[in-house]
Amino acid sequence: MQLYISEKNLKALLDRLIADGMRVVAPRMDAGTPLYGPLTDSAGIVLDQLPRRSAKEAFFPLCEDIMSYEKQGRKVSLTDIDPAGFPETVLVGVRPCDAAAIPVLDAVFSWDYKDEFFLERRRKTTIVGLACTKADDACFCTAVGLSPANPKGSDLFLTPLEGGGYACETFTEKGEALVNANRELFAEPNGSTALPLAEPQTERFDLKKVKAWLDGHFEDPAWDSIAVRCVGCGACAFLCPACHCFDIVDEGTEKAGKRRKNWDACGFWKFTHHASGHNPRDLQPKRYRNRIMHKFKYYDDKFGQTLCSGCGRCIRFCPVGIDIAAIVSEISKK
Amino acid sequence: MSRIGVFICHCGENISRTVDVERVAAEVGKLPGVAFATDYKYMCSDPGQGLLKKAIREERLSHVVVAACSPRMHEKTFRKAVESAGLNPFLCEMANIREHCSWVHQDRKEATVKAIELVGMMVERVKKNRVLPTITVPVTKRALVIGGGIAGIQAALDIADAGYEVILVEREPSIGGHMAQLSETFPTLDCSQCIMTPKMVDVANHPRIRLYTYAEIERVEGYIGNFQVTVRRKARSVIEEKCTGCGVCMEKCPVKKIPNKFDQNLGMRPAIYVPFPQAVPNTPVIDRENCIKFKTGKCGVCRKVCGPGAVDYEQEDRLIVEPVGAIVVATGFDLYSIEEKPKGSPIKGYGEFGHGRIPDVIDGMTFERLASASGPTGGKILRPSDGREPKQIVFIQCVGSRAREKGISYCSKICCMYTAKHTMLYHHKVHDGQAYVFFMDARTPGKNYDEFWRRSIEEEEAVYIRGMVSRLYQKGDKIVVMGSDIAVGVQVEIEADMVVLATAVQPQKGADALAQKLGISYDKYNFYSEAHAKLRPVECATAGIYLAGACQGPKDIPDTVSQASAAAAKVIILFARDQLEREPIVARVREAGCVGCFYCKKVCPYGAVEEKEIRDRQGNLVKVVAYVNPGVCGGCGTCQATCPSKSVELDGYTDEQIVAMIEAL
Amino acid sequence: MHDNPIDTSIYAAVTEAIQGEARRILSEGHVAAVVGYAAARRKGSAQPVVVTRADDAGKLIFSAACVNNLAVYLTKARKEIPKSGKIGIVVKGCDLKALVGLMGESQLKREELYLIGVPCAGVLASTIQPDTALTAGTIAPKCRECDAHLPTGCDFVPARQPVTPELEKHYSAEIARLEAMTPAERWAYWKGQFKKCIKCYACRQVCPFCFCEQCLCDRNKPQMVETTPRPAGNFAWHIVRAMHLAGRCAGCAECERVCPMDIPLNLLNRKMAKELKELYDYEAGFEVREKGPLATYDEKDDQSFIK
Amino acid sequence: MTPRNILRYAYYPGCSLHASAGEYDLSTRELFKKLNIGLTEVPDWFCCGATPAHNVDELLSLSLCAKNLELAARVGGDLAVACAACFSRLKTTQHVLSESDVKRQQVEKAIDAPVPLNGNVKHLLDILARDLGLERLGQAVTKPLFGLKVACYYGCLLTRPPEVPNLDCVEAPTIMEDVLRAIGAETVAWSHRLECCGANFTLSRPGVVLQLSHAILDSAKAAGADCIMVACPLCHGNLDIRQKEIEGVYSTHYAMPVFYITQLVGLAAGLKADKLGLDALIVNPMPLLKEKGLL
Amino acid sequence: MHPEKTKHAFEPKIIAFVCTWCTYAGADLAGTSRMQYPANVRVLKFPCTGRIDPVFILKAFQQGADGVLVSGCHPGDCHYIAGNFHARRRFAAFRKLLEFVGVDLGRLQFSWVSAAEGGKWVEMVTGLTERVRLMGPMQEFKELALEEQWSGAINTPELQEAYNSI
Repeated sequence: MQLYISEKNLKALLDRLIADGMRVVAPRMDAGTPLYGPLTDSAGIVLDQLPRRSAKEAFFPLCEDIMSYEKQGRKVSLTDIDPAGFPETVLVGVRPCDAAAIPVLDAVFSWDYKDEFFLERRRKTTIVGLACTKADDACFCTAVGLSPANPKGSDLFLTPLEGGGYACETFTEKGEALVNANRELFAEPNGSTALPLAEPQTERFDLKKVKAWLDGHFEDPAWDSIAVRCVGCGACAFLCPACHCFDIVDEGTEKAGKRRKNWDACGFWKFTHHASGHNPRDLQPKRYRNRIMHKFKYYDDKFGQTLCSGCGRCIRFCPVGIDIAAIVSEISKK
Repeated sequence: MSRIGVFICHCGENISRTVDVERVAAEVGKLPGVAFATDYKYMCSDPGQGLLKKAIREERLSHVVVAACSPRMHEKTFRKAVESAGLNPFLCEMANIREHCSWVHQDRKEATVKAIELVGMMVERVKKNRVLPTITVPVTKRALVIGGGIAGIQAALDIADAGYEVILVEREPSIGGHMAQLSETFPTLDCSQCIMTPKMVDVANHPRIRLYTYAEIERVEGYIGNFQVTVRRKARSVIEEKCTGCGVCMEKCPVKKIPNKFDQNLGMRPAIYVPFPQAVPNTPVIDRENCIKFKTGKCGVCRKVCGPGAVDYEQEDRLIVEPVGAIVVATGFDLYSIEEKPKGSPIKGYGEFGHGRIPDVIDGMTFERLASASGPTGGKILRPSDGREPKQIVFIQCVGSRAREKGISYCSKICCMYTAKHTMLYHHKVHDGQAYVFFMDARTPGKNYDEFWRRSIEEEEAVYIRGMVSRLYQKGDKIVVMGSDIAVGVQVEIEADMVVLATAVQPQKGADALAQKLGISYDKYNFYSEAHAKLRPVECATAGIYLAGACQGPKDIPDTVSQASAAAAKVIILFARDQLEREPIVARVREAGCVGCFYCKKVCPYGAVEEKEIRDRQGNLVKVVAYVNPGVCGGCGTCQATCPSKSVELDGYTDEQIVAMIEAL
Repeated sequence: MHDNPIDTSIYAAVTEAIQGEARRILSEGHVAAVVGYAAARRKGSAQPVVVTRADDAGKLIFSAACVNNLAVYLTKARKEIPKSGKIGIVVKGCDLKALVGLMGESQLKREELYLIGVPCAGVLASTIQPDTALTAGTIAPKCRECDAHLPTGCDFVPARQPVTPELEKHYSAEIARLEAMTPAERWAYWKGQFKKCIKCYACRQVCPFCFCEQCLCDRNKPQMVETTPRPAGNFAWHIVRAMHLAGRCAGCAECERVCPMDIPLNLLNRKMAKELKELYDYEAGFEVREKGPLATYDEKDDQSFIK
Repeated sequence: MTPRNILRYAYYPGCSLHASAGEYDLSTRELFKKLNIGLTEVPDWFCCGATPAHNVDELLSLSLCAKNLELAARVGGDLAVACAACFSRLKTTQHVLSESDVKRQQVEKAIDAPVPLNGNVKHLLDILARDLGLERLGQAVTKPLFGLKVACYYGCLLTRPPEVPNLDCVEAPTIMEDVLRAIGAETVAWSHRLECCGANFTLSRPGVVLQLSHAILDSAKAAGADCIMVACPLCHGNLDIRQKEIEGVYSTHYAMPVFYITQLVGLAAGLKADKLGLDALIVNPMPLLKEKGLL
Repeated sequence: MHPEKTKHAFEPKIIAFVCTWCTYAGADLAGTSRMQYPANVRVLKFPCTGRIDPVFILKAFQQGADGVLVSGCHPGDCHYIAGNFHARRRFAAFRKLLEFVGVDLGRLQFSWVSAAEGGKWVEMVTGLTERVRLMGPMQEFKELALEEQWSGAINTPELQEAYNSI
């Protein structure tokens, strides 16, 4: 279904959804930083820049409770968190790189263990994607086979048009349902041309060659020179739309507390630190190697997909300028 | 899972009157980990302790909380009881529901709720308590005594007589200190040298005392029972082992006119000298600053005349390391001088007395030397300026002492008595002379002291004028003393021939530097601080270091000797054991986490933190970490609060224990 | 006014000098390695690099994109760079203060370092594209109040004098603005900022003074600080962090630069520095001092806040 | 602070210098001109209240001085004071008001202006010995006072009470002797340098004054002094003007000239007698100065 | 016999961190002297104020304390020579930090209470309790503890209710 929606009507749509009790999540400014978050009205939406954190947190929160406990006398009562309580959500203004990563995550969260916390949110969320008209030299979606107009992962996809408004295309039933319920806000396509799309400057990686090299180079001096500068923070993993490692911690007191699921990052020293004190990934190069391996080899081995959508966040915000695009490009040339 | 036993004490009715103890026991019994909870009339009584021990055995208790009075009262009692029942004493904690609850609140409901919470906190705390083994440290049964005055001599003799070795270190060439300088002593007027010199000889002859004179403390390391003391033996230029003390060198020395400090610079001595004839050891020292040989390279007479060949111009300072288990500090005092003090000094001089520029204004110690039969005048009271006998003499008390505006607020304690003594000595020696004493108060607490003072007035005709002197000035060969007599309310002017100032008692110069070497604390005047003003007056806060004599505060001879013997007794008590036991509330370093920033070392008040190298199996240095010496650690925990990674933990007050209590709130 | 360019023309000569000196000390065997900056793929960008061969000295650069404080690589927490032998390091004046602090905290020895100081007119702010020109508007906030454009006490400093225009001070103004607020307003401000925190610990990992091998906040027995990136745990973390840096932080502002959530972390550090200066007349980073202000005391310290 | 190289002061002469001690004022102005030290007389200054006011009404005495301080602050620079009594009152006011907020508020209300508590109030001695410095003072000497034996008389106010003037050591000051040595004079060691001349009683109980001043003159003479030097018009009044009377009462003879410090320093700096008001002294100094070849 | 106690709508939770040698003993003295003070305070004993980590104060507020009292030996009286001097600096800095992040310092009291000052202990505890009572509960940390990231929030009615009840 191909339609047109004006900017005004898009906002009207969001306000209507909010009024109907739907949770509308979209990029907005949060204490000076563009972040996804629930809107209270359409006015706060920010569509001209890539949010700092990816859209994955709408399905895989950086922190969520999964169980609570309480002791009364000698009795301990446990309460599971029921995912049924998650609210129906429309996720708006998701860039192709963010949206494309979500179906990639489906694979791991519904593999041998079905993660209802992820899956229930997934079921209850409609994703409205948005094509990119701007890119910087950290963007590399095209290098991993995506593009600024790729609707992968979107239920409904918007493309900004010359003269304002958006071309609007539905890709799933959820997308169609959203349109149909608000059909009067949409019009037939008016024949305007799309705004020029962004042109990320990196060349396309030969992902087969990359994987082939990774297959044979678990041990390689290159890792040292790549990651000697890595300081071991979690910025890359936490900003990444596809990284999905988490840690489960119990927090609270002797009397009551919560079991919580938090984002984790393979760059952290503690990530593979054993109780014995031994750490198989004792230095940063081994940890960084895991990041590359996981994205371009292990995930491919297991699910046939690449765990990177080229959003460039890890490049922009690496404290020490580690550039995954440069590294993978280098590997692909080996 | 812990099996905690909780025992709630009624304390007769002291607790149960305000706190519903049964309810506390019932509520606390429900807490996770509590296996047994009960209340009892008097937990500290024999049956109460019996109940505790029985429950530990029968209920197989792992930890114990006693909710009763303040732990300051009975923690030791209950820990002992717990220990006798086979548990580690540090698995027992007390909740204070008396001083902190039942006695300070009246509302029964509120007090009961509070008591339940207080006990709950201790239950959570005790769960995190660990078994702490008692710490033992070996004891080196040798003592160091610093200072060879009467205090040091007494302490050294007492310790040595008890059978332990003593190292006695004295800065001057001879032991004897100030007491050796005195003429006669109050309140008996017996000759100081007569009672002092035998003790000095005892020291010299004692098989267990090793005497280092002309020596100073260079460095002190270690801790109670295990000190390593480095002593600097200054170059004497005379080999003690060879010298027979014949004195020929002193006779032949061409330099004769060096003011002798022992005689308050009134008498003269040669460049090679013993400070006074009865010196111990009777071995001369070459004063290198005044010796022609050292100044010009010519001379060398003393070496030529020395039969045994004891003179050694090449001798150098020697550093000797002595292991000791205890240290007695007996560095004594010095007299305040009225000279102009450097700008910015908290202690001021006396411009109104001419800053000490009038030659016949002398201090008490100089008067002692004048009065001493072995002194520079052979016991005659003569003016330093012209050698005439003073017919009018004025004594001024409290010069510097009790004078806040001069920077010293304390009473020097001995001046009232020695001034009374001086008036008597003066009257005995100058029959037609008149002594005046300006005084603020006469402080004479001591056996036979007031009688002595009264005698100086009633029998020896000293005129006591209550009031201070405002100014002194030289007028011709007289000294005009302007003062006030506040008893009569008139101004007084006396034209005196000599003025004697009872100047304040101060710690020895360099007392602060020595304290820093020893790691002991001192007050703003540099007097050393005792651990407790009343109950631990001879101990320092630093374990294993004891104080004797005027280095701790002004003292007369009897007090000094008493304290010296007390310090010796403390040392002997310490040496009576082969090992020291101490409460294991000490800090421990978790080496895995320590990065060696040594913040702990920087803040440790005890100097207990050392640097320790961690090496791998090949011997390569992995890192340098902190190590807390359990013998030295005082257990304050400042290190832990300061450590950024909490890699040092104070046993008994670990983060886990404290957080458990906070979380129990 | 914000477009006023800042003269970075000396950086080319500085680059050349760094290369020459690095080549010399590597080839003469003075040092085992030189930690410096090298150009990276993105236009105008730079990243830390470790050069061990004299032939590679040509890789070293200095530009307005050389934002990192390389001192972090010399701490014991960073085991990636072997600490055997003498190490050369390229330092800006601000970075040098951190090295000075680390020496005072027994983490580094001066004699094991070869310091190549950089005359610096300023570097770019964190959110600015690396190829942007340095102007009054794009300069990093810390550079606005820099008092160490020319590092002192280095083994080598290229003889160039940076031109440094007077800029409006950022942190002092921000501190004053916050101090003028009510406690409730300040709380709301910091809550808004800390709420964003994702506990990526980039702030900790780049901080030269967070050299603990095991951070207090990583411990769970007891858990002193909630590790979860919820507002409560975030608040606690940032308070503990600021407290641990009080009296040590000399303001390299790396924490703030790397924060992907734009939390003004250096503001806390500067506030603490200001307070310690007022209370104890202490400023970090100027000389190697054995004891920082919180590792020592004076009997006459202010205690007006204690009853 | 006045910069060290260019010395400029606000100048508070005080009542005496405009009356009985005109020669002190004259010699001060001439000397400072000679030494290139700027003096700007405080416009509208009035009496500091010494010596009776502070014994009668504390608030009044503080307010008088506070107002003068406030007037002086408008001129700017440190305040130069010649009279020891004015100096003492002005310094005491600063001290008292900085110690007590209550009194400060009362005084500020009374004079309707803030009191400048931090402004430096300096006695001429301080300016000569420290601000100008003994070295530069020495360089300004063209006619050293060789052979003149002077008894330096401080009186009671220049150094007392201990916490207020901070001019020199309370009990054993040397600043006057330092200045005199710098200009070549000899100083004698004597006992009554710091005794009171009795100025407070000069009108009410002249007998006391005679007794005290007699002791001072006696002591100076016994110490072998040719003359006395003072830095206070009140002391001068008692020692110089009353000298004849004392000689009469105590049947003795001194003929001991009493100079102001500025007169002696001015003499050494080459100023003529008429510029120093030497003729205004009651005990004629000319025979002495002629004898020593200083004219 | 016992005077009727005023009932208050809000009873603050006060935590006191005290050293064992001076303030704990001072509090004991208040007890042996049968002085009276509000029952809101819970005392945690430390060997020395030097052992008191600022994190404990933070933790206390996070665990629901409405006011915190830190008290030790007077300067110069420290049983451990200098622990309280170190603590004094540490807390001078820490309170400035808390103030800067918006904690009202009225809730945090530091004092020196010696073993002889039972009366002063009572004064400190009573003063802080009354002051905090007027200030009301320490909402800031309590709210913070309940706040979730938006993405982790759930809206089951039961949980909402449970949260509201806390």
